[in-house]
Amino acid sequence: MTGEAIAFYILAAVTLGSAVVVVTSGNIVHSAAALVPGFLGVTGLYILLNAEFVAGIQVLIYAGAITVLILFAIMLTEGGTGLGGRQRNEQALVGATVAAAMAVLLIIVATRTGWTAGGGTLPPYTPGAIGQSFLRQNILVFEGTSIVLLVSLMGAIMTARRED
Amino acid sequence: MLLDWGYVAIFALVGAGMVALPLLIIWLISPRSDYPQKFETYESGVPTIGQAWSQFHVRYYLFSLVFVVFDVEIIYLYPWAVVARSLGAFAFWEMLVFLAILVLGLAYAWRRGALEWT
Amino acid sequence: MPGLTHYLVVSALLFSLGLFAVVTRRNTVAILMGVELMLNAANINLVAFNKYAAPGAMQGQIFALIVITLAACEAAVGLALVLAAYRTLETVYVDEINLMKW
Amino acid sequence: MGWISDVLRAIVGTIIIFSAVAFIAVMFGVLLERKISAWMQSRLGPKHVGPQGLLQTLADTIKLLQKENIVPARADKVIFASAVIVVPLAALLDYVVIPFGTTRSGPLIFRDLNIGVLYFAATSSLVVVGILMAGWGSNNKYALLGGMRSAAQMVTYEIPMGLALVTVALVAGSLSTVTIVNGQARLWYIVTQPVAFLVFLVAATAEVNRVPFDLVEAESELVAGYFSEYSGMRFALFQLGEYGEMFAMAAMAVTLFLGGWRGPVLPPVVWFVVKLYALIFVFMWVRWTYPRFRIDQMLNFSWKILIPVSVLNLVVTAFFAVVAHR
Repeated sequence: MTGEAIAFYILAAVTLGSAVVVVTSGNIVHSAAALVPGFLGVTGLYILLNAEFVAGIQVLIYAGAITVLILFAIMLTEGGTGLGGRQRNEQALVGATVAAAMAVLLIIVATRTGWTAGGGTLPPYTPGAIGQSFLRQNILVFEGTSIVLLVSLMGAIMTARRED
Repeated sequence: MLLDWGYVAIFALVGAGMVALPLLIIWLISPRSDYPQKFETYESGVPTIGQAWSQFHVRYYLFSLVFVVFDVEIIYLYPWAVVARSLGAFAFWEMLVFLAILVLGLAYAWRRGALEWT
Repeated sequence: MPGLTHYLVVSALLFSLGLFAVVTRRNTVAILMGVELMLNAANINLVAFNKYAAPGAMQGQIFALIVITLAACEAAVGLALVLAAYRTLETVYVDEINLMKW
Repeated sequence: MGWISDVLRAIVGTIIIFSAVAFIAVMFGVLLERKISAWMQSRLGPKHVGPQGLLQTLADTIKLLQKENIVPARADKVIFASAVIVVPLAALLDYVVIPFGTTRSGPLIFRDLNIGVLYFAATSSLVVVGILMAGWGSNNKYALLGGMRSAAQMVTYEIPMGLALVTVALVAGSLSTVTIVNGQARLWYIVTQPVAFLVFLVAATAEVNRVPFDLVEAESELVAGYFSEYSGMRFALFQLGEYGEMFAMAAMAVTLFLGGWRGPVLPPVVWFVVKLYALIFVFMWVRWTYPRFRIDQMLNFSWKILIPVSVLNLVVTAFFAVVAHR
């Protein structure tokens, strides 16, 4: 077993373990806190896939920003006041079945398909290469993102503000 | 590159161990004496009323919302900053459009009072 | 050496866990957390395919960045909706937000 | 077996950096703070433990080690206990990308990452989560209020800090900290980027919750903010996190704007330490000079002054670096 394989299994275990806590915990704040190791595990997987820039962004946005946003939203709605409440609806059994079926289906597809392996050597995925790709080939996506950001900012402010 | 991050991973693991070490030490050597007042929530000596976990004002959310949008904006600036000089004027104008749209967003948030602590 | 399939299996499991949260959770914020897990699973796929199927291109990583952006927007707007719903209906539980059923 | 030597080097490097930060930076920093505050207020400060009170913080730490470990009965035990690891660890992770000096065999840095500056921004953003966990886990009204304010303040000032980092990355054309320091061989970036430097310094002050941005742990209203409930060694670990973060911010400012280890005559590491402590002195000087901001003033200052100014600064810099350069 190589170091990469060991790292992969540890990171996969961390990611999936925290995801299980996120999904099953009866305490919503515990769920939100468990998101952080989950996101960090995914970050590790990105690094194993040589995508270090994406990994940095994952920590900055997911672990640093979205988690804070979610925690704020929890504090703003119920805080810990609703901790005693029932967290799961009556569909738990059906939901578990559906999710398990989905997992089985996806795993079958993933393992049975003969994925074509790309040829060539792996280029270094530096921030510079990402920037080149963004500004040369994906310029429309790049500008489109800013519009999406603007629209969601406006929409979210309008929705969250008190009408008074 | 993986070697770099292997180092970082060891840094994080050993670091977590070193941060946890003093906690282990106090668990071993600290004195223990139980009386209920000691485990009361500290509220300047007055008996605690109710839970601390309560609802907060929506203004916290408004700020974190604008923050998330701008934080996402900045992740696009990093790769741009690295290559801007080699790409020349074109990259500059592209980024100007990008920034202008986001400044519009800031202006909107300002105008709508999302940046007021009321 | 972990190959493409390993990453796909991890991502499939993560996606299913997210799906389970979305289907069974009552709290809207928890549902949004499930959605975030699903988006993360999709991102693992994108980056893994980038490395193993088309190493020369950057498209997978670019797309992962876009997905992260959209996830942030989705969280911002979604949680704003949760707050708005909480303000008018005083609940965050999806099965109690049922005014439209009438 | 090449990997064993790599692992050993990593472990030894980690232990050296952690000990250096804990003992030299943080313990000495706390003492320095007390001495400087005393000097500014015409007092003597700690004087009895060791020569000129030099061992005061060490004695305090030993005292804290013997204190009882109190977890409030109403606290959320898991979150309460994990926050105390998250905050100092996230602060100390910053040190991975800081080049302390240079030797014949290359720069003295734990690891020169390709995405160095981004890594710094990412790890310091993790502190916020730890603080929110500490505030919520304590189940204390002061702690939760302090934690919420802290989080609001830190996320707000992450934006101008990120913009300042981007500006430097643009000038240097790289995110690697070593390349950035090498780019300052002729001219320190503080000369060409004074605005970005000021923005970074102000944002750093806010990120570490120091005066004038200490409304999140204002003694007179919130006891100690998010770590009100933490006592004994856990309190010391939060102090380690705060001071560690402050030194990391100062070290990053030295790296980005003050030429890092560069300087004539003296050895590089000495130059680095001199510049670092000069900036630390500025932080302390500010602390004992300015009154505290109100929360609306603090937020307005970032959103309505710092962010527009740093966006403008970025555009002007980009114009001169990219367009006018040709």
